[in-house]
Amino acid sequence: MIRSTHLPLLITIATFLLAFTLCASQYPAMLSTRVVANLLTDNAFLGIAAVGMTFVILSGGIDLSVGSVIAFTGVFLAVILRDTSIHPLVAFVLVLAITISFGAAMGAMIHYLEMPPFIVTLAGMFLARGAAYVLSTDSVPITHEFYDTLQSLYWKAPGGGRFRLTGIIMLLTFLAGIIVAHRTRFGQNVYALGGGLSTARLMGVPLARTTIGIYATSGGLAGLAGIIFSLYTSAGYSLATVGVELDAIAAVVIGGTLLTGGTGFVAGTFFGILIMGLIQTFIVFDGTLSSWWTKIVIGGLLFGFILLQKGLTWATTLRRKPATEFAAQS
Amino acid sequence: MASVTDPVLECRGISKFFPGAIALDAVDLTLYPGEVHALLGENGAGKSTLIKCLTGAYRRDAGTIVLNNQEISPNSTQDSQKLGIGTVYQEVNLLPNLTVAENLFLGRQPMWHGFISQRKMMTMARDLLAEFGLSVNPAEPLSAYSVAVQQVVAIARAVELSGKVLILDEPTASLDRDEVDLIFSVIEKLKARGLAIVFITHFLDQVFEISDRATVLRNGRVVGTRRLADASQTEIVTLMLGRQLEDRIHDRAPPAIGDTLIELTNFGKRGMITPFDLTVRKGEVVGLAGLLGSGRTETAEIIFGAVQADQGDARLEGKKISIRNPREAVTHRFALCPEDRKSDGIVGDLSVRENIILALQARQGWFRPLPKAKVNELAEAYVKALDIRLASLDMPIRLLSGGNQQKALLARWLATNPAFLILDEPTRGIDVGAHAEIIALIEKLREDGMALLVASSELEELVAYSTRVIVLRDRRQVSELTGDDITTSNIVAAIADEPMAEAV
Amino acid sequence: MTAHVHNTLRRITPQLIILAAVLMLNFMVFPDFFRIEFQNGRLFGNLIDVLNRGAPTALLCIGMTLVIATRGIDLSVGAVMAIAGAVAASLAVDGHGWQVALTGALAVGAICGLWNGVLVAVLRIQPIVATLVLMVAGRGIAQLVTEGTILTFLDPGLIHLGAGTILGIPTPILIWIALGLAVTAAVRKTALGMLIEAIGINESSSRLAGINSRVLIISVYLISGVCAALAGVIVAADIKGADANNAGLWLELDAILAVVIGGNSLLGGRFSIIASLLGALIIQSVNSVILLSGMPPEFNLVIKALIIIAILVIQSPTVKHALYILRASAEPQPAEPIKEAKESPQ
Amino acid sequence: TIGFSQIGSESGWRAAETTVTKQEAEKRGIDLKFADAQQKQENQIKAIRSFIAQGVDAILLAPVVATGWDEVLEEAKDAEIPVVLLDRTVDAPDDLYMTAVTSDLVHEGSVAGQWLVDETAGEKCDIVELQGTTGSSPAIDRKKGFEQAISGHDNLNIVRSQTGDFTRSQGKVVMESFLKAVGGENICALYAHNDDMAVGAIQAIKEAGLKPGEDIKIVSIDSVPDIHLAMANGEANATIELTPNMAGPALDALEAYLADGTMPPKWIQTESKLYTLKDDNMAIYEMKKDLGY
Ligand SMILES: Nc1ncnc2c1ncn2[C@@H]1O[C@H](COP(=O)(O)OP(=O)(O)OP(=O)(O)O)[C@@H](O)[C@H]1O
Ligand SMILES: Nc1ncnc2c1ncn2[C@@H]1O[C@H](COP(=O)(O)OP(=O)(O)OP(=O)(O)O)[C@@H](O)[C@H]1O
Ligand SMILES: [Mg+2]
Ligand SMILES: [Mg+2]
Repeated sequence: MIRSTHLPLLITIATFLLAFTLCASQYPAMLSTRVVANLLTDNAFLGIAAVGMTFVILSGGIDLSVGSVIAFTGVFLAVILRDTSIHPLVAFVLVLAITISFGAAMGAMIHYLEMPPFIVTLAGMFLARGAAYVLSTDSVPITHEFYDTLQSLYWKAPGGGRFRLTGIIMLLTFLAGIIVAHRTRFGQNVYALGGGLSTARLMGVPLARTTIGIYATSGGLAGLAGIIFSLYTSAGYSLATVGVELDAIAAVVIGGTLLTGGTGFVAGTFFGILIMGLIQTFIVFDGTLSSWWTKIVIGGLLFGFILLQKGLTWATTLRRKPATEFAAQS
Repeated sequence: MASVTDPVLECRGISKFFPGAIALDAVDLTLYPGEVHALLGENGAGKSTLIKCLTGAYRRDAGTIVLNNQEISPNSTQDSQKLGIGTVYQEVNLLPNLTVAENLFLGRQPMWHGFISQRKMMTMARDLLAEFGLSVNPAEPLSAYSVAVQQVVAIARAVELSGKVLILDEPTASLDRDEVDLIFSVIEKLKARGLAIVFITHFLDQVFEISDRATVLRNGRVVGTRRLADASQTEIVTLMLGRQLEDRIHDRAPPAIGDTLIELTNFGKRGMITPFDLTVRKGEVVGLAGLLGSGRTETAEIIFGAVQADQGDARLEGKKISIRNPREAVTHRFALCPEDRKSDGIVGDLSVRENIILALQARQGWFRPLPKAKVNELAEAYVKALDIRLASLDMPIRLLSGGNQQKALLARWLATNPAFLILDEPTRGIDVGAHAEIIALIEKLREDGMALLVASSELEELVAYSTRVIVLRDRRQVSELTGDDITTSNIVAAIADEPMAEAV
Repeated sequence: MTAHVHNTLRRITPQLIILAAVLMLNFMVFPDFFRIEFQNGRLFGNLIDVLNRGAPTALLCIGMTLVIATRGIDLSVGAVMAIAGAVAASLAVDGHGWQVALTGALAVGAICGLWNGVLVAVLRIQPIVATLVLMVAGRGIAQLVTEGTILTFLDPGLIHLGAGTILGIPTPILIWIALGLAVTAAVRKTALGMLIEAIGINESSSRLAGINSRVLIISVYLISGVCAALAGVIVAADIKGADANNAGLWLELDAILAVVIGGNSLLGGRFSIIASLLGALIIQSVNSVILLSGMPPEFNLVIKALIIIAILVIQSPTVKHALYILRASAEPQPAEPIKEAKESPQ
Repeated sequence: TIGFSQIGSESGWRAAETTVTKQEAEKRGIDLKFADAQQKQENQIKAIRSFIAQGVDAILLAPVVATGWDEVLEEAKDAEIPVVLLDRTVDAPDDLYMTAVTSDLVHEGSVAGQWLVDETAGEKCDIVELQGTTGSSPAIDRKKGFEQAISGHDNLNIVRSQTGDFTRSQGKVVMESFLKAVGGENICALYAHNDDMAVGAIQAIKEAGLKPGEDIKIVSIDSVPDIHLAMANGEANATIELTPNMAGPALDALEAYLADGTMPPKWIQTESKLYTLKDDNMAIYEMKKDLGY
């Protein structure tokens, strides 16, 4: 029997498959390996950041700083690789340490100072982007041969699609995220936090450790996403990835996670990412939309997906026990 | 009695201050292994606060705690759990979004190669719940079950956590007799194992049934500790109230039943409650009896429009009406005091005053605010009438003790001067003194011609005030008792699987 | 009555102190900060600029405060500003008077708010996502109206709303103060305020108490839409043109920040519009420090972030609690405020 | 079919470029696939990849930033799809794209600077500068070019420089603060990185009771219609044109290449024409105002 709690996930997957079929029936070229490989490669950094965002949202919080942290990571890497001779791997470790501490610091502020995550991470967003500006306002190219090596790691599928290392890293991140969410105590504590802070406290959930851990995870994954982004563009640019946090949040939500916290799946986010990528691919394939219609259509499709999801959930829960209906509404 | 042995837990001089209130004033409490220790007191006496100080949920302002001869100072509930103190707090404190099994084992899930083993957890959960006579699916989210089931799960979790001390803060409110018996049998087992158990309740029979000693609190102070074998109910009550409880003579005025107020035909909702017919007349108290999950709450909610019925008609004084949502119900002068006061009743951050006038104001509409003077007059009148203990009318209602919150909610609905009052477990968590008051109040309202529908797990109470009792089973009305047929034993018989002749 | 004033004053004390502190910071980087002159028939000075430039955020945060009080959030206000500005401009360009342009813009704002409200209250979509839809699409709609250009207009009546003065005071200042007072009165002199708070604290309880939460929620989004529209008209009038791409860009974040600096909880419940308005002024004063300090623009964000973090830390419950204890320990009787995490009813 | 990856529609100039590109394509009977990237490089990369997957004949790319294109351009090259860059070059080996049709941003800045040098003719002049969006390459290069041109002229000094985000309203706000922080009478000239900010600043200057164009000289870049209107009224002094018609030359080059394989030069530079009060600004305004700015 399917566990009722998995329903939103199944609905997201169904939505994606349905949408892909519809798109492909309009533009058969979308069935190529290129499109599939692009979906993975182009969304790798967003996907990784969204895994962190999923944890944050599951715990009932939000992290607005990810876009800025990605940009900061890129600029930091580019500047450090330009100005010093350290190996990129060392730089990676360094930047991850920075972003993890940055996330942990935000988590600590949220927990110890009892400030709402929205505001703390908003300040974090300003700070990280500000720090990127201070490092360099120019876009700085990265020309280390190690980067070339990493970039040349791909498998060229028949049909021209290139499955790159970055895509694989995203898939691994998702896998790790799923295991952590459902098979570790930390993951359970995240869900517990999302279920209700004071209840979780009374049940003995280590709030400080969990909250700090969550934002450190999100910060660290944003750092990893930044590394992936720097591989993707071979550069660091302080104006890059503006508003990516909103994309990540949208992906998480489309993936069936409730922003109120406590319910949702990391795996759902993966399909949320794919759905968002699909929307964009579809728009480019169409190619007739003006700038403004692009925005309207993205908004409209976002709305459509949410509605579809609502509808499916509604249709499938109608038969279920209504005893919980009232609670679910609030 | 095990008084010769060393105490397991000793509290000395515990004090706790809140702005405007001294919740605990140098309270001592000693627990010996293998004893059930009842903690008694009126609503707002400080019982729950004492528990919270003991388990680290609150920081205490003074006092020491000694566990097994070692001074401890738990800073969080996590600490006290590690020390072997398992607790069920007053309001069900579990996570509705997690599954039953996850709730049971949060923090100490069975691990397998460093990862949680879901399978093992499910089996363990099933075994554990079976001990409490609960055959629910541990993989379902907790929110799928009623408050009563949740309470049992909470108890099971606390029992699992308690190596030395188990604390139960009103665990049996809104449980029916069978559940209570099961829980008592578990308590007996733990007692035999040498645990110390703290038991808070307002049901004195249960106290005498299971407890060895009792400590009584009044206004944050210990007024006495008694061995229950040597004490009488009256003595305990007098300690609690600081006065004698007047014995009310049950001279039930012959029900002066008036005209039909509300008539429901074939009312129901698929998958929730089997369609039923129900007529309530003015000056009548209809009691709803049944086991856990028998559908009492559902009946109440559907009549009030909290859940929308998908079939059936409703007539008010002969006129057809629609009750699609609580707002419509309120305009028909219905009122519902819900079972789950924390999530469906109180508006935690609003002041007591605002909570009391909320429903009245909602009915008046947005643009006709109640004048300040009227608000104060109403609030003060009800605080006095229902004896609500509070520091000030301006304090957020969530800071009131559980029983006082319940009274404030009752006040909210009485303030709307309803024609039809539905009460779902109205005495849940209410102390003996107030309990008697509320029963008296219900009778008075009836005499004044109000129609009432009361769902309760406490059969004595139902017998005391009902003019008619409807018994539910499996979300179906199975029988109706009237007049002299209303006795505890008849209700029990009707609830048990012996369908009576006069089944509806 | 005096008790009421006293309560309000107590509620906004922290905001007043912070505002004073930030203004002093302005004074330190620019000694002439407090000088106000009468020049060209209008008041002229940095303080006036703060009040004037804070107008859009202030207007937004009036509606935002109400939305947040119901435990919602409105990310679309920036986009609604752009739409309203575009509509007003295109009406003005078509030769309609400023009254028509203003009415049209406000009507469009109301429609946008209605849309958000319906999504949240009827379709039960979570507020962030529900308003994200309009945030993304709205700017597109605005550009559709202006066709991507900056639509300039010359109608003096309309321009007056953004750049004009009345009795020497810039019109936007008068508008936001008037609207702030009007909405405050509307919610506090009626039962609306309390009912909105009840919904934000516990919607399920409120519904069971007979409150029409659906209509109330829709109304607060509607008000938010109208406030945003007004802000959009002012911004467009200020530069005599509707800039669909940039008008109100990211201003929703400033508005939310203002509400929080105003001491309102993002978890809904108790609110104070006046405190939010002070929050908006605080943000504008921070912007003013940045502009007056003459630091290179790379440092703008870092400075802003640091000042905001400082403000928030000072305001955080824990620090307040610590201060309280400090003060209380000086007194003989020990007392402690409630330190309990606010819980979200599930 | 040709794919066109545009940055977005963040300014009037950008919108005009899009309009002109569409017109040029239509004129030549080319099927143009348009993708708006909402100012995000990642979206541009996605768009180019999607163009490749669709198998377009050529790609026009207006890159949002100079770096980070190697990988995707290589993919395009692999798929034998020629890429033409519009209005900005990229930091990539030049065999990865066919040609770049751009103006020279640094040069634009220095034209503006040179104009001011000539105009002040050695007289002391304190300048305030309205920068573009922090970190964007026009902001960086136009600042650089301007500073190069005025360096060595000790009479010219930049006293204040702050970002106006390329927008009219920020231009106005920042100019207001300049006027108060420095004092309007102490400012001799304004250099704005684009015309929109200058238009906003003009309003601020007027509200402060000064005469833009006379009390404070104004030079900016882009040559959008509204600045010509201001110049016609004597409220601005000079602007440097950045033509929105980058697509015309680009499409010409592409057509030639697709027809017979003629390789165009690697860089087709558009003219950075200086307009001053001597030109018939009203006529230019009339001509430009329907171009979709
Ligand atoms: N956080 C708080 N702030 C202020 N007063 C509080 C707070 N918590 C509890 N109180 C007050 O302390 C007193 C003791 O409350 P407590 O919950 O311990 O009572 P109780 O004995 O458990 O009552 P009940 O039987 O109704 O559950 C009450 O008067 C209550 O109003
Ligand atoms: N022992 C049980 N085992 C399984 N499910 C149960 C049990 N008890 C209750 N439930 C579930 O709880 C849900 C709601 O019960 P509810 O509380 O509404 O009933 P009730 O008659 O009002 O009981 P009470 O008011 O005594 O708690 C039902 O869906 C029912 O399936
Ligand atoms: Mg209690
Ligand atoms: Mg019930």
